[in-house]
Amino acid sequence: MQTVIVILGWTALAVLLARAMQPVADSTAPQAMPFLGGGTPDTHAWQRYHFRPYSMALLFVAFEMEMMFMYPWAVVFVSEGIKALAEMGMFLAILSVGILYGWREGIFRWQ
Amino acid sequence: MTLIIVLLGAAALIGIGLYGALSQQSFVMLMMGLELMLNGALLAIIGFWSLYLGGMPEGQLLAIIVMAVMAVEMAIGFALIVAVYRKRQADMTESIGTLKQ
Amino acid sequence: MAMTRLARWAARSPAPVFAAIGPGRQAETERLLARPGLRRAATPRDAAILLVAGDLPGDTAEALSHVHDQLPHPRATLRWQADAPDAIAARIETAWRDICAGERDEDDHLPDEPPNAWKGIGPHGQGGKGMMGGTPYGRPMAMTGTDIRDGLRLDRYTARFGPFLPMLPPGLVLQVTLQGDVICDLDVQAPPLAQAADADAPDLCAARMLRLLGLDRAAHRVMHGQSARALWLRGAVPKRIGRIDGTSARDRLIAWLAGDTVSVAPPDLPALLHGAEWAEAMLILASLPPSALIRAARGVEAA
Amino acid sequence: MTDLMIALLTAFAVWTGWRVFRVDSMVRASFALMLSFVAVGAIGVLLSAPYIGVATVFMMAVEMMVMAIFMVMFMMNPAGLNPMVMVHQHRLSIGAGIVAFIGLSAAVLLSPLPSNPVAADTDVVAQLGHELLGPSMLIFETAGVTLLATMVGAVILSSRQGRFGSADEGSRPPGLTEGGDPAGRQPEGGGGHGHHHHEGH
Amino acid sequence: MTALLTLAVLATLLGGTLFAVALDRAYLPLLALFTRQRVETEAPDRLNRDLAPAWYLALAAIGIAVVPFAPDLALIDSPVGIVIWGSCEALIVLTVFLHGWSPNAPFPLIGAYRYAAIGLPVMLPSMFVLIAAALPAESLSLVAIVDSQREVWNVIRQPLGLPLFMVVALAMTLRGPMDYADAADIATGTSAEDSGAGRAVWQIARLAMLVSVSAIAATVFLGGPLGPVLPGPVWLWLKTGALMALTVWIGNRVARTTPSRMLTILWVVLLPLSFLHLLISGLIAL
Repeated sequence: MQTVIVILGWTALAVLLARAMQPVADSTAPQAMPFLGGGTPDTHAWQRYHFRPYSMALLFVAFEMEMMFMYPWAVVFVSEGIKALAEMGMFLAILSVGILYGWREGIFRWQ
Repeated sequence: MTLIIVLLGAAALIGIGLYGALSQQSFVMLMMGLELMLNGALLAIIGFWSLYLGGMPEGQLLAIIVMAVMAVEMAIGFALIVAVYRKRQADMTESIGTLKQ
Repeated sequence: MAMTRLARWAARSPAPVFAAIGPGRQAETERLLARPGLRRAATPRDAAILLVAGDLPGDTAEALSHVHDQLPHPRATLRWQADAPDAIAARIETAWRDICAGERDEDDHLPDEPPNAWKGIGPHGQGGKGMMGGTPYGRPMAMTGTDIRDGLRLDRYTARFGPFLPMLPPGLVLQVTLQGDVICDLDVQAPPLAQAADADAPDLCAARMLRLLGLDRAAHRVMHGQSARALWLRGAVPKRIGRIDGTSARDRLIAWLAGDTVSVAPPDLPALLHGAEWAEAMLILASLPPSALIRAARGVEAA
Repeated sequence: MTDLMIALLTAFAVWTGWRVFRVDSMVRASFALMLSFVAVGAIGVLLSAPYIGVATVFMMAVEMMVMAIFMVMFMMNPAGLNPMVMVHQHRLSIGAGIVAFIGLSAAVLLSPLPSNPVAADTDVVAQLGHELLGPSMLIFETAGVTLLATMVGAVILSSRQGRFGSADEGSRPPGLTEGGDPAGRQPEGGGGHGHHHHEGH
Repeated sequence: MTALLTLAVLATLLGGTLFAVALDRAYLPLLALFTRQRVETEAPDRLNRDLAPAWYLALAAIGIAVVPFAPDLALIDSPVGIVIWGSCEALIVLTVFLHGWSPNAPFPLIGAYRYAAIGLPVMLPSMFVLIAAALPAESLSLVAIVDSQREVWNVIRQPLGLPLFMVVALAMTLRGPMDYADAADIATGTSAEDSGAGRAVWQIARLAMLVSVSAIAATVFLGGPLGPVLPGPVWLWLKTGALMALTVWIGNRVARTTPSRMLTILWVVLLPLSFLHLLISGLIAL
C-alpha cells in the first residue's frame, strides 16, 4: 500500500515540479527548424527508423525473461543449497547457447 | 467486491484487446491487441490468486508463464514481421496471405 | 527583484558561444573557445552568442541565417575580424552581460513561414492528405528505399549537414542519406573552407578527436600542453576505421597525442564514409588533418 | 482505501488500454499499453503479490520499449503526423469485443466467488522460489528450453545472413526488360496505403 | 516516521543533486539556462517532451525511496526492493528514449535509438549483480541486503559487483563512456534541441539520478547506513557522495567507443563476467 502511494506521490510531485519549471515553449518557423549546422532536411525526422540491432532486441526480450525466474530463485538459494545452484546453472547454460548462437550470427553488431 | 472490480476490469481489457486484434490491419497493432488480452488475463490471475485461491504458489507461477508467453509471442512475432517485410515491404496482415502464392 | 538577481548570477557563468568559423580562422577560434570565461556550445540551442570568425563566403549566408535564428532569445551575433583574442574575449563577455541584463537581442533573419505551405486537416489540426502524403506541418515524410546493409527497405532520411556543424570541419557541407544512423548515400556539396597550416597542429587535431570520444576535459588539457590523462583511449577507436595508406584513425590519434604532425594523402572521401555508421564517420573525419581533408573534398568536387 | 485505489487503477488500466487503439502516434500507443501494464502491476502490489506486480512493470517496460522500436520501424506514418484509421471489419470487431466483455462480466457476476484472501504473513516470494525449484522444476527448465528455441528462432527469422545465404535473395521479381526495374510493388512516392499490388508474385 | 523518512528522501535528493551540480561545476550555467527562451521544435510530441524530464526526476526519487536510511528503516520497505530498482532502470531507458523522440529532429532521434540499443542490454549485468547481492541476504529487500552486510560488505565479498554496477550507473545517468544518448558526434544527441528551462530541468533530473544510482550502489555494496560512531543516514550520505564523485571521475576519464562496438562488448564481455560473478557469489554464499 505504502509502496504504491509513495511511487504515485513522487511521480505526481515530479510532474508538477517539471511543469512549473518549464514555461510554455514558443518559437518562430526558422527558429523551430531542426539543427543541422545550417543545413536543411528534406523530410520530417520521424520516420520508419532503421534500428540496426533489431535481432539483438528480439534476443534480449527472450533472454530477459530469465530474470523472472531468477529473482525468486535468489531468495531460496541458500535454503535449497547446491540443488538450486545446479538447476539455475542448467537454466542459464541453456540460455547461453542462444546467446552464443546469436553472437555467431553477428547480431550484436549494427546490421 | 474487490475481486469483482478486478475481474470486470480484466474482462474490459480482454474485450478491448479482442477488438484490437480483430480490427487492426497492421500486424504490429494486432500484436498490441494480443498483448492487451494477455494483460487482462494477467489481471484476472492476480485477482483470483490473491482473493480467491488464498495464495497458491501455482497461481504466481501461472502469472510468470503468462509473461513468458508474451515475451515469446513478441520475439517470434516481430521476427516474423521482419522476415515478411524483407520479402514484401509491407506489414499488413493481408500481405501474409500473399506469401502462400 | 528575484529576476534581476538570477540574471546577475547568470552573467557570471561562462558565456555560451556557438562559433561559425570562416576561412583561415579554425585554429584561432578553437583556441579562443578553450579560454576559461567561454563555453563552447555544441548546438545553437545551448548558446547565446553566435561568433562569426573571419569573412564567410557568400554562399554560406543562408546557412548562417539558419543557425542564427536557431539561437534562443535573447541572443547576439559578434563578428570577429582582426581583433586580438583578448579583445574578442572581452567583447564576448560584455555581450553576455548585456544579454543577461536583457539589453541586447536580435530578430530572426529569415521570414516566419513554414518550409512548405500547409493547412492542418485532422480533427486536431494535424496531418496532410493520405497516410504518407502531403506536407504535414510544412514538410513531407521520409520514404522507403534500398538499404546497403541488411536489405530492409525502411525510410531514408536525407539532409544537408553543415557548414557549421561542430563535429564537421568548418565549411564542409555533406548531403547525407541516412537509414537509421548508417550513411547510405553521401555527396560533398561544399568543401571545407581553406585553413592555414596551424589548423593541423597536433594538439588541436587530438583535441577534436578527444571531444568526439566524450573527453572534453582531456581535450582541454591537451590544448593547454598537458598530457591527456584518459583511460582506454586507443581501445575506444576501432582499429579498422579510417585506413589510408597504412595508417588508421587510431594510429593518427596516437601520433597526435605524442605531439607529432600527421600528413596523409588526400583520401577518396565518399568511399571512406559510404556505409559507415554515423559515429564512425565522424571519427574518421576528425582523424584527418584539415589540410588533407580540404584537398580530398576539393578533389571530389572537381571530379 | 485499498479498494478505492484498486478501482481507480483498474479504470486507468482500461482507459490506457483503450487509448492504445485511439492515438495516431505509434510511440504513444506502445507507451499507453505500457501504462496499462503498470497499472496492473500496481494492482498486483496492492493485492499482496509484490513480486509479480513489480516484475510486471519491469518486464513490460522493457517489452514495450522493444515494441515501440518495432512499431516505428514497420508502420507507415509512425508518428501520426497524418491522421489515420487503419482498421478492417470494424463493426464485427467492436461487436466481438463487446460480446466478450459482456460474456465474461456475466460469468463474473453470476458465479459465486467466496472470499479466500492470501494470509497476511505469507512470504510469497520464497513460496514461489520453493515452488520453482521443487514441484514445478520441470516447468522451469521447460521454460528455459522454450526461451532458447525462441531466441534461436527469432535470430534465424530476423537476420539476413543465414547459413543458406541472404534471406531476401530472389525476393524481388526479375525486371520486365533486361536490367530494368523489378516488376511488382515499388516503394511509393506518396499517397496512402491500400495500393498493395502483388502482380509480380 | 513516514513523514520523517519522506523528508529524509527529499533532503538526500536535494542535497545530493546540489553536490552533483558542484561536481560538474555547473551551478552558474544551469542558473543561466533559466533566463533563456525555450525553443519549440517543428511539430514536436509535446506531451512526451514535457513528461520525459518529470519521469526521469520521479524515477530518481523512487530509487532513493527504496534505500534504507538506517538498518530496518526505508520509506518503501518492500520485500522486492531490488526489483523496484530494476523497474526504475527499465523505465529510465524508456524515458531517455522519449526525450530523444519527442523533438522530431534527427540528432535527438539517433541519440534515442542508440540509447535504447545500449540501455537495454546494460540492464542485464545490473540485474545479475543485484541478484548476486540478494543471495547471502536470502531476500530481495534492500533492508535485508544491508542486514546481510553487518560482518563484511559486499564490495569485499563480491569484488566484481561494484565495477559492473558502475558501468550501469554511467549508462543510467548519461555520463562519460556510456553516454550514448548525448554523444558529441550527434551534437549532444537527445539534448541537441533542448533550450532554456527545458534543458535545465533535464540536466537537473540527470544529476538527481546520479544521487539515486549512487545511493543504491552504496546500499548494495558498501553496507548503506552501517558504520561505527556516526548515525546511519550520515554514513549513507558519505558513501553515496563518495560513489558520486567516483562515477563523475570515471565519466570524465574513460573514452567512449562507437555504439556498435560497445554493444558487442556488453554481450560478449560484461555478460559472461556477470555470470561468473553470480557463480562466485553463489558458491561463497552457500
